[in-house]
Amino acid sequence: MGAEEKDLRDFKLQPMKCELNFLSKSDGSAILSQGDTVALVSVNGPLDIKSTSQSIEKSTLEILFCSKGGKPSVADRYKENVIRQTCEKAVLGCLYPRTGITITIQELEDFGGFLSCALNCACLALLNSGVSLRHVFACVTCGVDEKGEVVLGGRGCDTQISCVFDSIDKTLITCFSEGTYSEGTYLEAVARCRAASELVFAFYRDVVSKYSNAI
Amino acid sequence: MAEIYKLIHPVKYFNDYISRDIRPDGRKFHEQRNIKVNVNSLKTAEASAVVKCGNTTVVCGVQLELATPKAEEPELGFLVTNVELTPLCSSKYRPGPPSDNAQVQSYMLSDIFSNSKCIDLKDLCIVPDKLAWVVYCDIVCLDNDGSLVDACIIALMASLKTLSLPTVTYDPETEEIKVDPDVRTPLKVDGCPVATSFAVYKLTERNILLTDPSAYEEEMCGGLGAHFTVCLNKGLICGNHKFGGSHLLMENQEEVLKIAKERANLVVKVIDSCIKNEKSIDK
Amino acid sequence: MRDVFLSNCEKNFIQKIVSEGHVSKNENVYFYKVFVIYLIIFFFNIFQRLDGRNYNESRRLDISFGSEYGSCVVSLGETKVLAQVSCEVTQPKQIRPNEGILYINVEISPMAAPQFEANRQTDLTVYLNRLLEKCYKDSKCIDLESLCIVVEEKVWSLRVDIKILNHAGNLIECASIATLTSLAHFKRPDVTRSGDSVIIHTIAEKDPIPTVLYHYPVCVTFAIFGNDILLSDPSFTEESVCTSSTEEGINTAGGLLVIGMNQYKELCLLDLTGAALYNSNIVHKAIINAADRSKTIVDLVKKNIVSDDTSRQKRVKINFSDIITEDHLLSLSQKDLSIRLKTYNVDDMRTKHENMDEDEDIDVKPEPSKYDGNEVFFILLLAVARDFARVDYYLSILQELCIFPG
Amino acid sequence: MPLDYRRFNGPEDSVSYKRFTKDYLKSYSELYNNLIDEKGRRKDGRALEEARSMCMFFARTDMVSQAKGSAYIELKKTKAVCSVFDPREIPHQNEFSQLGQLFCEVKFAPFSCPNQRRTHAPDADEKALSVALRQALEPTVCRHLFPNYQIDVFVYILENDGSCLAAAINAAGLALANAAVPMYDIITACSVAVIGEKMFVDPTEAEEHLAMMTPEKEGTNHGIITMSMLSELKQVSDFTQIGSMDTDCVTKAIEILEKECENIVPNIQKVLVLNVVQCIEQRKQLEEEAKEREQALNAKMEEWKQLLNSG
Amino acid sequence: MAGLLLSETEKVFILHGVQDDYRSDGRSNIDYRPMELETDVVSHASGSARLRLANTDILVGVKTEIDVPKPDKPDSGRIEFFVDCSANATPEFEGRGGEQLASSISNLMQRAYHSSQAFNLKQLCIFEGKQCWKLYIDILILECGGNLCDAVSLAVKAALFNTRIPFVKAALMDGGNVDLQLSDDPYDSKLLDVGSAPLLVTLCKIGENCVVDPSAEEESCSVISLIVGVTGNRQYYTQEEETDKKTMEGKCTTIAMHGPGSVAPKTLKEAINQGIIAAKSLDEALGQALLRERQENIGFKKHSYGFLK
Repeated sequence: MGAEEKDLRDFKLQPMKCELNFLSKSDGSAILSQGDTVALVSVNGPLDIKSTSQSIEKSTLEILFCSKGGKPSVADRYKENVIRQTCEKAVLGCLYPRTGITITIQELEDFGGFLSCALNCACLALLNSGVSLRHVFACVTCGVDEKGEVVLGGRGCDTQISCVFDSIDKTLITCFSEGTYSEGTYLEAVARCRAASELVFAFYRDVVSKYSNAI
Repeated sequence: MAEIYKLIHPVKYFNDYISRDIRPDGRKFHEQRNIKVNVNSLKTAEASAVVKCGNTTVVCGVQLELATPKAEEPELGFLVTNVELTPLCSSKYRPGPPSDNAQVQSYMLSDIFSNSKCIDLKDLCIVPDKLAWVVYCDIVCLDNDGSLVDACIIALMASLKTLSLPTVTYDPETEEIKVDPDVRTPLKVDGCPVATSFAVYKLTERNILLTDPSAYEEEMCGGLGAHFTVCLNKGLICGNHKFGGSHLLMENQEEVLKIAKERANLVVKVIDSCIKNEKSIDK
Repeated sequence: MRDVFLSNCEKNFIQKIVSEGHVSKNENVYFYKVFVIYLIIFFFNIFQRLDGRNYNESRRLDISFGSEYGSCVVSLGETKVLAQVSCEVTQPKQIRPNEGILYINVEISPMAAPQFEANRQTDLTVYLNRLLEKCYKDSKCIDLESLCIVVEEKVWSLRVDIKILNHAGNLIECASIATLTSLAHFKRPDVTRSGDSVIIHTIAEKDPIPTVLYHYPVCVTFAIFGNDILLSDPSFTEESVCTSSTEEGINTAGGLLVIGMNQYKELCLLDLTGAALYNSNIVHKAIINAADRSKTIVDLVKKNIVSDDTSRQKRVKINFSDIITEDHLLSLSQKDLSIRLKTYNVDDMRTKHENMDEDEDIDVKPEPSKYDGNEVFFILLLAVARDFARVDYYLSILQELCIFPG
Repeated sequence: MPLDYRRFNGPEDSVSYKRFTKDYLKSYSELYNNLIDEKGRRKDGRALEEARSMCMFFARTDMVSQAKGSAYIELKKTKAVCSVFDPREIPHQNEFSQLGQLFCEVKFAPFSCPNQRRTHAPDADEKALSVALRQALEPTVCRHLFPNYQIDVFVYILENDGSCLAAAINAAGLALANAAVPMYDIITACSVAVIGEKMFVDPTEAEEHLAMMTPEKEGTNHGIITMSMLSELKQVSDFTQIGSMDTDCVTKAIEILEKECENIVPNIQKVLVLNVVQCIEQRKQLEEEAKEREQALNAKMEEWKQLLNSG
Repeated sequence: MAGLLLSETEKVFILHGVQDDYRSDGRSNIDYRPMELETDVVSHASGSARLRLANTDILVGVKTEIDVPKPDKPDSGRIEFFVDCSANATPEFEGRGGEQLASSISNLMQRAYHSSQAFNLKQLCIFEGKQCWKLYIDILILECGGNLCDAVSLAVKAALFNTRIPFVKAALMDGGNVDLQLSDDPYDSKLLDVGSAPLLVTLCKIGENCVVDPSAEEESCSVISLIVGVTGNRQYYTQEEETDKKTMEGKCTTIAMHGPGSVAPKTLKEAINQGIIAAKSLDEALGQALLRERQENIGFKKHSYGFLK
């Protein structure tokens, strides 16, 4: 673990800013900025949904991704799928059978790493909504610069590797990447992301404790 | 009997197999299914390939069209890939516009493909700002029995490797276009990305990796995109995707990369020998 | 989850506070059960609306800009709307070969409120879209001819995407301010023509060009109560009360009135429902009110854009992350506030506060407002309010309270 | 046309390069001469009334593992896949329907046609083929056996080299049989292209294209006829004609098609028999394996019993 | 038809009637019910017609537009059919109920008009490869009383007969563009040659025989019907006595089957013959009616009736 600790000192995540309960009408909402990238997520549920999409075993997650500039695209569906699969793992859906939980993501600013920001924001919004969770999750993005070095945050890098870890075992739930990189880089990136996820979890704790103090 | 058991207790049925170190179709955990490739079997397409990985069958057809390039990128041609999940390949799909699932698969495919940079879009431009090739690659799934992205990438690469472009003469004065389909230049393909999927199944205390999962195994391991897909092009990773599903441990990852590498080499060999065969028959 | 419905009791209650000057003792008994409501009726003399506003008072209007030109979030109280203008070069319409195209698209996602479904057009969406089109397209406030690049071949097409983030009443006004702000804020890339070809310059190459607006129209909404009372900037509850009819038929005299007006006090749009249809006096009254309101809104919009422009010139980074504020987070508990007293100042409060401290059970806590320092919030937690047995006690305290203000 | 945002789209103004080749537009007579040589043989060596059923016919069942029944048919270059799924309740229907329903869909692969790219959205052609396929299949399926249920039949044409409706019907008939849907009779179909006095049985795409074109001489017959038959019952289940031809010509075509439809039957039968044989063999093998396992188990039981008894 | 229930004996009665070529309403097997036809009913359209056959009421409007010809057929115009089965025709069309029927009718019409021997698209050409006329044929079904195909084809032919296309002079400019010159006189227009346009005849198989123009009762006795499209004869549509007396034989332009049943090949052949005979008499009657109507129009003596005027 020694090496990892050193890494922690060497790398800093982009500044994060968050506000919970940003929207009054949603059951839970959060707005999160990571660097210049800003996402807004609202969570509603569990609530009544169409009988065709109901499941008797668990609640159905409905994810809606709204890009800033209007027109829907195939890439939006992909992002929805990433968020759905990740949240599905985290939400204790079996507590709410035959219901739906709607998560709506609104893109506000995208300066790279939006999906990672949206995932963290979704996690905070889920926390805010009071839906029971198995664990929380944190998404960290690493970039690979021209020299082949792994950089946390990775703004402006062509090659980016993003990993989502859970809060209990710190195991990998989701990962996705852009660009090409070698095997060693990949393993290093995953390790660094894993170390950095601690920071994100600490941030979560901070936000939530502030929020609960306020109430 | 076995089928009824599978219907009533799908999870238990699966568990029974896995805990005895074998998969329901008789494979070992790291065994992949047979790959069959057949190129240029469709004459209406410019290039085509039929790929079977076990039961999973996909057909890729390439068509060429001409268009003016985008104003923002006047030196680039177009390469459009789409995955079509026809209703006939599984009862899960209904006719109509592509489902969310099909869109995710399409996106993953084009993402892997563009990340691997195996085709330079500049090669597809004929006259900058005036004329460029549009390469439509439609990948049709005829039978979806898991690891669809793997099969799609193989089909796409096999057909692109056989694709050749007709010569085009463009007269800038009259804007007249002439195409001679008899004189062709093959398309430059740099490398060959190969995807390998692994399903992660969490058996108490043990995470099991299943290479090249079938549709049933995928479903048992968390469904849509929950399996781990690694894509390698010339030894470099050009995409890995895993969305939700069971957790993946660190020590599994090295194992995964090793298997993926072996498979990548194997697939490249299969494609190359298939194309060679086809050419020798042609002669 | 489908629409949120108001109970008849709630409807009647809001009707009463707005339309009647006082409530007789007998009627008090009618509302006795819902303690909070009872309270409000008791306090009717000192405020006029549920959230403590005057008839004519609007909620606080906030405009913040994003990093790109033409993107802004407008919040009117808790109602929040995101607007984004984008542009692309297209072929013009055949009948208008020398004009650009303006396209307005409104989307209401489940984010706005849980009752909305994803990817589904509701009547509200269509209505809102049409109103905005009337207000901004049909009023010819945009110089569409300036958007033309090559006649019959290339024009700019502007697309305004309106996303409702939070629906807490008066969407129309909020969305229209957002549309106006984003259009006024938007700048399109510069274009030069050389022979046949058209070169589009990036923002870095050449300074972008702002859109020409001849005038600044804004939709102002009023809720009509009891045939002659106009509430400007109605909240969600007020809107749903005035547009629905109750069993007793009390509410035939309600309705919404939308007036589109520019800063020169010229009328651009009139949308009448309910009472406004047959009561011309109320429309006149509303128009006079709207004139003032639209002037202030337009001034605010202009001021905001100018200040944004100057800070942009100073190369200050402007980003939506500025919306996130720490103090906002700390004052979160106020968000569920249901009652606000108007004519109180802190000194009065303090005396009373000591009074209250004597009884620990009473959970009335004063805190500085995030809106305005001089005003005071009362948080009445419903949990305590449900304690019916203590009603009389509360009343006595509150009675004392209302003697104080002048 | 609004942009399809569920797919990746190419540029809107793209056109097939074939439009710019030299021989894009050929005259009628040139095309005609291309089809037939001096000896009256067709380009692929067939005689006029010779169908591809004899030598260039390939069919198999159990093509799609996920479907209840499936079939693949190849007529030289024309390739069609068909799969049939389990009956399911008719969606969005309030009334009870006494007879089961067939839902048929014929779809062309985007790359199936030589000259232009097919759009993804169903065009009029595909819709018409779907209707014709349903018309052809309805009389042969025992629909009274599954009231209020519908069977989905999907046909996908990978490559179109003429007679695609006939190929679709043949494939669907095989797939239905493979899915064990009760039927009255084997269904077969064939088409003929008429150009003047000549009748091209089982035409290729080029022949079909010419038959649809306007002949140079006024009043000559031209057109395409497709007919599907229940051969044992001697019933025509679907008949579609397009073009322009007189009665004699139609009558003659009917006779040719009747004969040809019967010629295909043995081919279909062969495939079905093969399918049944395979099934039986598979079953046998499974049974044997089960028996072995049982024996092994019994042996083990015996062992345990002995162990138990002994101590 | 929903709500129509016939007992077995009623069905037998109808069947026997058909066998003896004497149907329950007194017609023979190839007789049509009386029709009502008027042309030029919609002033905005280039040509229009309204037809009423028993309870079936159809309005057809023809619109012309200048378009670019298809690249593979540079010298022909284009024709497109749109059928609108609105819910006020019959309650069954409510929602999306009429959509399938509408598309099958428009498809059938498209196929019937495909051959150049049925309708010559070359007369719509303005400048080869560059400009041509495109005809939009909008078919509105006002009331549905059975036998739609026949009625639609009659109405379409009448509307096309009534269609006037303005004279246009085309000249090639440099740059490959075509300059169009339209005459100022709106009456300076030409008529279309529609004599050979096809008519559709629906033959309903009842027992061993086929009948044309079935009533609702007869329709419910039959499981299969055959639709035959037959080209018309130009002679019926011109006043001038053609010297060439050669009677043109009606040709099949399209044949389709409709209904869940099947037929024997022999019946099929007979039905096609029967259809051609029926179409010929129908064509003759239509031609006479249209010529008479045109005559009246020229003399301003036209007595117009119907609800649309």
